[in-house]
Amino acid sequence: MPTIVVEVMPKAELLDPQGKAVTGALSRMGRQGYHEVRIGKRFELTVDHVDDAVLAEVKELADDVFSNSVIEDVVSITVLDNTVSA
Amino acid sequence: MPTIVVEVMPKAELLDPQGKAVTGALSRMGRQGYHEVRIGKRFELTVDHVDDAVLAEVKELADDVFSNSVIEDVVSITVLDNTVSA
Amino acid sequence: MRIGVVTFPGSLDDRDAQRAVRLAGGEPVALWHGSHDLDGVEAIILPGGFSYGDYLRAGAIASLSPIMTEVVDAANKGMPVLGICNGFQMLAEARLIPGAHTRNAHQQFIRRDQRLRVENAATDWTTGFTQGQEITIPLKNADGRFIADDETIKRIEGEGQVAFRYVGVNPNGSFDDIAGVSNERGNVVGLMPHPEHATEPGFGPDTPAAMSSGVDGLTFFTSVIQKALVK
Amino acid sequence: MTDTELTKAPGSHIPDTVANAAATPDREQPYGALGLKEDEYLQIREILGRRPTSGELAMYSVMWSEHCSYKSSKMYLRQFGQKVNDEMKKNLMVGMGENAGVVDVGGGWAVTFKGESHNHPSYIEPFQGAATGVGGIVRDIISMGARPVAVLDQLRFGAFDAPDTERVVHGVVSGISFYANCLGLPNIGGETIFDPVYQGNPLVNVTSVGVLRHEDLHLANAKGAGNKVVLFGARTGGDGIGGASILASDTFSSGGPTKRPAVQVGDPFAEKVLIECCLELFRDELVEGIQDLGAAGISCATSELASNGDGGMFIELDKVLLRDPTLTAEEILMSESQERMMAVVRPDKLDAFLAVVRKWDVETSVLGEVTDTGRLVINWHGEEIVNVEPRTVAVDGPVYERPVAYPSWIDELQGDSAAGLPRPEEGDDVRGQFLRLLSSPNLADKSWITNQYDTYVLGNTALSFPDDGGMIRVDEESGLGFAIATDANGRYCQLDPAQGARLALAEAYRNVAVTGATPVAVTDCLNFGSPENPEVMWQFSQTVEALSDACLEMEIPVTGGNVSFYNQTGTQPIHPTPVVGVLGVIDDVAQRIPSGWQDEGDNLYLLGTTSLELDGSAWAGTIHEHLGGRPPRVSLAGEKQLAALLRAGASESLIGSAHDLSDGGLGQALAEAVLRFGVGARVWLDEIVERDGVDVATALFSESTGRVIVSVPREDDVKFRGLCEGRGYPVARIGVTDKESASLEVQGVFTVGLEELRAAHRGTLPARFGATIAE
Ligand SMILES: Nc1ncnc2c1ncn2[C@@H]1O[C@H](COP(=O)(O)OP(=O)(O)O)[C@@H](O)[C@H]1O
Ligand SMILES: [Mg+2]
Repeated sequence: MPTIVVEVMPKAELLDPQGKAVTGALSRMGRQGYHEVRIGKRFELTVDHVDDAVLAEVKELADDVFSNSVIEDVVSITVLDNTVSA
Repeated sequence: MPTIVVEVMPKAELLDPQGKAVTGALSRMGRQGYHEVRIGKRFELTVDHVDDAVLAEVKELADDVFSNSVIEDVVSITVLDNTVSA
Repeated sequence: MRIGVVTFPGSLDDRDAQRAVRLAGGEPVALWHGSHDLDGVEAIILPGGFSYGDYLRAGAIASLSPIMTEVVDAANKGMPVLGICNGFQMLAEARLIPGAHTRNAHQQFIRRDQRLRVENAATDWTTGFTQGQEITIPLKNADGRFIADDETIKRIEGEGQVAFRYVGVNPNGSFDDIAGVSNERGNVVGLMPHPEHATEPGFGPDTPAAMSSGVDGLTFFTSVIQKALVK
Repeated sequence: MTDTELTKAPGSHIPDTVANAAATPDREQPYGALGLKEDEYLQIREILGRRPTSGELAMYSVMWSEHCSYKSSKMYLRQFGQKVNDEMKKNLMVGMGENAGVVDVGGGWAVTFKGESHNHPSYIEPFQGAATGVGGIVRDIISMGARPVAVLDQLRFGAFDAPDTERVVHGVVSGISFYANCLGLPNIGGETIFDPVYQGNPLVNVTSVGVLRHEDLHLANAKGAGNKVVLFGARTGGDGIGGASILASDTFSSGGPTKRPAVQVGDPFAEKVLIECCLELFRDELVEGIQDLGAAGISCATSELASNGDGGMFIELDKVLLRDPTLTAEEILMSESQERMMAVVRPDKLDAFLAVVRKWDVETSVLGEVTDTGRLVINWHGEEIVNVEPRTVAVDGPVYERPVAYPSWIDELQGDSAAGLPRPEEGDDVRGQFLRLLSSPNLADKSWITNQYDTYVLGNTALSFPDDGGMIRVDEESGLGFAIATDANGRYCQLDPAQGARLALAEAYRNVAVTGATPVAVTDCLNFGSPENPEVMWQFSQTVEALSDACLEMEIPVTGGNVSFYNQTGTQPIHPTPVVGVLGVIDDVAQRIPSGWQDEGDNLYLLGTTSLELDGSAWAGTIHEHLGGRPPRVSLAGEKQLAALLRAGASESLIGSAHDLSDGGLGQALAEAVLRFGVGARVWLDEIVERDGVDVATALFSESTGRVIVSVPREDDVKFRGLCEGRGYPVARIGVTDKESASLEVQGVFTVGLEELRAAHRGTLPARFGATIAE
């Protein structure tokens, strides 16, 4: 069955405490050159089939369910080639 | 500055309670055709520059820090075109 | 006995662990995450809390702290180490004990007075219990679900590394109702419930005898102290 | 024009300087979009003798908002400071007006406590709204020099069955759980109410309590010219820009996205580190004055610190560390990014200060210094963008005497008493109604919520839910501690706001008294509709007048509080909801009294008398969907007497348990006391029915005040009766505890087994919001 991947990131202008904690950890570990780490979510939806209607619905779900538009942005929606396992 | 994206998913054979809850929510909302939702993480690292050494280091960090191999898999490491904002 | 309690940024039950050590007759020593100095302690407690907000994975960032290099080293040489809740998660992230923790199966933070069965009364932290003894210890966590692959589970079950098991209710979906695990040698023990919160009459879990009178947790600390005395 | 246009439009990133403002007096400014009225804008121009710069306009607009300036409530709130006698001042180290009041509890210890609302953000984004609500009130407590030691949450949601309620409940509860648990603060009490009046406007109030040694007291003032002004904690970002003003000055019924402010995102880990860092700074005496950043961010902190100190301050705003480098000066002034503090530090202590802050990995920047110019001057890359007298921003904002009108509907509402509603007579009917009440959303067990809160952390929690009050040990040596309870009954307040306020105080007072503690101080969180509605303003004025009078009569001072207006859906205001918190002191927490019995064969006594008082009751609401009439009467002197009696009983250890009667009356209190430890009881109502002249249903469901059930061990019986008689408080023996029976038996009326009681009480919330694994 095909998989649709929805990716959600915290809004750039808002605090991302997770990313901040990881950025701090990298610098304490002496890893140079990482300016910022931001952490978002990756949703993998296994669906019956993919067509425009399904994609439109996923888009709607991405905005309403998978992300919270007050604090997050949906950055991408892609269809995974279902022959390749993720 | 370029951005490297690391994506981590819970191991397929493990229960992903968060994903399960979302799957349940979709079916309660009457959305058909979603067999499974799994939720992982997307890391965006803003770095000075990208070269093989940097990518090798990111690979190492992805395995040791960004994921825990007991429960998670690193599913991809990609470089974002830095002219396009994510 | 001098017992170190490590404070990480975001540690919460560190002073409670110190108090428990004191109530058990030991001398608590505050240790700092950013240092490499164990200050000559004879045992170490990694306390509960949300170190670094538990933002990456519970216990993950703390397990990379400078002091953890020393803790891992000392543990491998046989020093008793107790990881409570977040400390348990750090032990797993540092690979001192097998397995890992994920979000509670029901997705919520849960606080309850939890019945446990002591499955191994031979570790450094459990000798004061009898095998199979049932105790009540407060539990409070969001990422308390202990998991490991089948092979690991089989191994730790077989080798007696399952130190505690949930009784009655499995509060977080942990595999095999596992509440606490030790390393092979039995000096490193991690568990989700908080023994330090069942050490002082009046501030512990309720018992049939009186409210807040449960002190089953005290035995963790007296066990390790007793063992040091015998040595 | 929206607020972003204001800050980005004229001249984009080139800030509007003071010189520019003087040179272009006629430039149009979007004061309206910022929530300022025309006369307020003109007043600003008059104060400055020119038009404000856009930075100044940003500052005035947030600071003169209802939320920050208390412009509609100020003239009423004065009563709390005026109606005090010497007895009330005796233990007050810091009164109203500071971040939080401070009460001397003896032994060199002090306790500071305060409640605050985060209602509107919690509707938009329940999780973050509630979480940052915890964060904000906790910073108030830290800024007094105290270690926060507990929180309580008062929650009011829409109708239990309404579809949106689940979203709000899940978000709010997990937000509070997440933030407070992550801070390591035990949650020790609160309230949870469901009522359609809160549907589009839930109330999320959070109370926090802190403990300090007398010498650690810190105040928010900037004294000593030359002292450094330091901003530390989280970086400044685009969170909640304009939130303070837009949120608190208007309703957002269906007002489209333009009124949707960016909410703040909380980072409890950053706050936890900030707490430890501040406590170390206090311990090492490295700060002269300190202020938390909440609503109105840097605008508020700079202008308040300066006004409370020597009056002058110079700030270089471009030194602020940013999360988002594109923020404009105006946005930085208004940003409500969380987890930030501002301190005033002596130059010779700056290095030591910075060392502590570095130890905790807290980011810091020195923004400027205290001056003796009497002006707050803010520069942006060398150009002066603000030059104001700080008092005009922070203290001397507009004060309104809003029109007040007696509600047109209230006489009719009060005339519609519940006394005429049919009351059950047959045992089975009584039983049925008793169980319906016990399982009704408002009276059902709240452990679905409270199981998500840590109570153990810090190791000093002597009492928490489901007991009537929370109790925390302050001093491990002596056992000295405090108790706290918060209460409000919006239904009573809707019927009669003055009486509702007295009842809220009486109930919180009684809830503290039943723990064995002595009530000593009061905080409040006053949640109301729009102050521009004269009927709401009447409710508000009635509330404050009655509450301040009642506090004077009970001789406990109001040490601080919070006002939240504009709580309404469309034009429909919420019921007036003044949450009253009472703080008590107990010499040794070992003397605490739980709310249920644990032992066999204890005698059960009902203190106080019962009359037909069902107006506004849970019974009327649940069984008859009725709200009307007059709320119960209350004798404040009687409540004092009752509290003194309980204290005397506690100090002689005569009392096994004590549980106050409130919503749901005696029936509910008995059920809760049985369920507390799962120990049954046999109860008889004959004496009450006869002595008080009431029927059985009234005896069980009436909400008459001044009543408490206590359990007394047999051996203390004579002493206890003697105590009651000596003090002349009405008492009746109504039953005996009975472990064997495993039931609550009301003789001649009904019997309910423990399991059925438990199922009725505990099943309601999980059935609606999802099962939890606990039980
Ligand atoms: N949201 C909440 N947070 C914490 N405690 C709560 C909350 N809601 C209810 N409680 C607790 O549950 C118990 C019962 O609440 P309630 O019936 O309102 O008490 P009371 O009638 O004594 O004021 C109390 O201990 C109260 O503190
Ligand atoms: Mg009560």
